[in-house]
Formats: sequence, C-alpha cells, structure tokens
Amino acid sequence: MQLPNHPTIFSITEEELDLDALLDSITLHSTGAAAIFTGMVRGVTSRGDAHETVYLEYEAYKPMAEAKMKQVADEIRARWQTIEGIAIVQRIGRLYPRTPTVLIACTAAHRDTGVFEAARYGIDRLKEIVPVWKKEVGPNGEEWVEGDYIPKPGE
Amino acid sequence: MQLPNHPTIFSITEEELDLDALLDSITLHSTGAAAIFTGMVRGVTSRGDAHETVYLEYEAYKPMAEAKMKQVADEIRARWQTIEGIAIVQRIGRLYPRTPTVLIACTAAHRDTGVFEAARYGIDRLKEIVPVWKKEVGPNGEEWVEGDYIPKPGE
Amino acid sequence: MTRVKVLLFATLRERVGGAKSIEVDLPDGGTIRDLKMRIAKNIPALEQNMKSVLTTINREYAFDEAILPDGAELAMFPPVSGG
Amino acid sequence: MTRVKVLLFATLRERVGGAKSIEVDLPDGGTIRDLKMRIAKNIPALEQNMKSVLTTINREYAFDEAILPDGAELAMFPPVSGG
Repeated sequence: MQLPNHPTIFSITEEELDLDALLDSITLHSTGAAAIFTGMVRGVTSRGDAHETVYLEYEAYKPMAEAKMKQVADEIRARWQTIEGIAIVQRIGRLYPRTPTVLIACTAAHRDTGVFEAARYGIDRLKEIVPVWKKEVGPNGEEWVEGDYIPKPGE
Repeated sequence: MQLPNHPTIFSITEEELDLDALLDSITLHSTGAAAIFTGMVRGVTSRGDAHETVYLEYEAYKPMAEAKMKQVADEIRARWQTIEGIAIVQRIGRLYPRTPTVLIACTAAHRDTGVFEAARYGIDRLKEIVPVWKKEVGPNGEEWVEGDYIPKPGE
Repeated sequence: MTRVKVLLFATLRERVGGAKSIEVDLPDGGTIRDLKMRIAKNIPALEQNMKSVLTTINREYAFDEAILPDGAELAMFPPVSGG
Repeated sequence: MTRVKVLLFATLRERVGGAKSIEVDLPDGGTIRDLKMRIAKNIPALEQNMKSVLTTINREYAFDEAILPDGAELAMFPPVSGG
C-alpha cells in the first residue's frame, strides 16, 4: 500500500535522535498531523520491582533489526492506509537517564485517521519483534532486561 | 493533581517549534515515555472541499490562549494522573506548508498509562477552547477558517 | 452609562478595518446580550457577526445573561480554529 | 557434516565470554532442534539458554522443525527488549 512518495525511515543508530529532522523527513505537502512516540531511559522506576538505573547498554542485531522495522512499517501501512510517512529509529550504545532511546512517528493528512493508533501499534510491535536488547546497570550491579514475546511463524 | 516537580509548558509563539528542547523540558528522571502530537500546514487538502494552500496566517488572543492552554493541561492531569510533564505550544504568524504549527506533548513513566490518549485529548481540546484563528491564503484568494465548537459555561 | 472597550479578533477585526478594539456606551448593569444588541445597532459591519460570536469576560467564556463587571476585559471572536 | 556459524546476542554472547559467534558441526539436513541440542551438549555455558532462545535463519524467526539451508545466516538470542 506504500505510495511511491510515502517515505519510510528506519534505522539503528548510535547518534542522538533529532526529532525535528525526523519529522521533517516524513512530512509531505499533504501532511497535516503527526503522532510521535519516544521512549526514554528512566533513572528511577516505581512500578513493579522498584529500582534505580545508572545507564542502559543497548545492543542490536542491526541488519535484522532494520528489516523488522521495515516490516513494522509495512504492517502499519496495511492497517492504516491513510498513513503518509513513517519513521522508526532505535538508538543503541550506552544511554543515560532522560535520554530518548527510540522513536516511532507517523504522519497523515488529518489527526483522526489513525496517526495515534499507528504510532502506538508501532512501538508495541517494535518491542515484540525487533531484535534489540538492553542491559540495565544500576547502583548494585547489572542485569539484562528480558522480553517475554515469542514471535510466531511468519513474524 | 499537579505534583510540584511536574512541569507544564504552554505558550503562543512566533518562533519555530523545537521538539527536542520541548521534550527535554518535560522529561523527568522517572519518565520513560512521551506521546507528541504536531499539526502542520497542509499545502494540499483532499478531504471535503479539496483545495490548495499558499500559507496560513495565525492570530491569537494571547493572554487568554495561554490561560486556556493551562486549563487544557489541568484537564489532562485530572483525567490521567500518571502524566508527568505537559507541553502545549501554538505557533502564530504566517506559516507555509510543511511547517509544524502546534505541539502537544505528554510524558509518563510508561507508555500504557495514558500518554497517547492524553495527547489526543489535548489537541482536541485546544481546537475547541483555545482562542487562536487562522486565515487560509490560497491561489484564488483568502478565507478565515471557522471552528464549530461553542464553549459551554465553565469552559 | 458606561463606556466599555471590546477586543476583536479574526473576522470581526477585519470587518472593522483592522481595529483591535471598539468602544460602546452601555447602561450600567448591562449584560452580554445588551452589548451584542448595541454593537449590532451601532456598527452595521458587525451586525451579522453578533449572531454567532463568542464573548469573553476577563478571558473566560461568557454568555448572554452575564452582567458586565466594571473594568472587565471584554473580547469577541468567532469559534476558534487554531491547531 | 557441515560446520555452521551462529551469531549470538545479549545474554548468550555474555555467556561465552563476549564471542560474537560460535561454530558447530552438524549432520547435513539438520534442523533448528538439532542445532540447539548440539549446542546444549557441546557448550555447557549455553545449555540453559537453549530452552528459551529465539533462533533466526537469514534474519527471519525460525522454529524447531526448520531445516538449516546451506550458507544461511543463523542467529540466536533471548526475547527482545528494545525500546
């Protein structure tokens, strides 16, 4: 469903996220709305097992991660055919509290045709199928964060 | 419900929006997720009365607009008590296609406690009660865009 | 009689040649409805607008029955269209 | 017998002292299940991981019955945790 001029940006990067540039790169002449999700490193976590974080160390299986980001974008376009541009970026390396680590942005002509739902779907799917991992380093040691999603055949 | 360290940013400005700076200003040590909505000037509109836009001229009743933005933020906090930071910014003046004109950003510890819904609520409310107007200038003349929401007592 | 100043925005401002405000004389204790009627009568360019205009007193939306307080900041404008 | 190379990530990589990949000899026509059993037997540090590990063939998730194609890019890692 991707029209030839509908941009899809996806990357694994060690660079700082530049929201303005990413948004610009998925804004068309017909675009009137964007929903952007970003995740950041929490320095303190209260929910569940409360703890402090000194930094997170992100690692990716880069070529597969970028292919799976492309797949997430394709899934978004199949579900919300109004979406114009999609950007999916995961930053890796050593990242400290308050740093944005991941971005999913979706643009469309209007705000009521799925941009919010598409961005939400995008971050949920990224956390299920895009091969990226993080090790949490806290005041008392380090621990790999383990996901709990088992991809199904065809994912 | 606003905790003392929970930032609320609201402004009417003629300056370019700086998403990275705005996001940083509402990111706490406990923040792990942000949902950001931006609206842009559409150069071409297909839905409804299809037309082209050369530029939009925005005007605001500035002190009231900022007070109503604060009210929108208070309404968000009353509905989603998990929200940590809120930024609401409307750019005014002459704005050309592809330019971001408005931003609503909400942060929280986690993505599943209302950030998307809060940002969506924020832009919907802004378009109902914040006194800002735009005049559309097209190839064949200009026309004020008229809203259709009539505020109720207490709004 | 009191002279009240009313801020205008968007279409209303354009209708009066770009003036940011107008001034109207009203009997003391007048309401928003009185104000609108007086403007419709005194300023023909704004007569049509008085049917759908939004009115504010001290930056809060105000309705026909509201009495205009002394020294209040008054404004009139069409339904908002920002974003 | 064929020698296959398997990329490792996250916990798996740490278990083998940071090695980015391991190599294992397998009978021709072996499956993902055969590969996991061989690793569990030959590399004790990874035995526990073989129960919950995800496996990919040419950057697509692959499951126990899948036969390993010649020259495929193979990888193993825990459930993902990015974002």
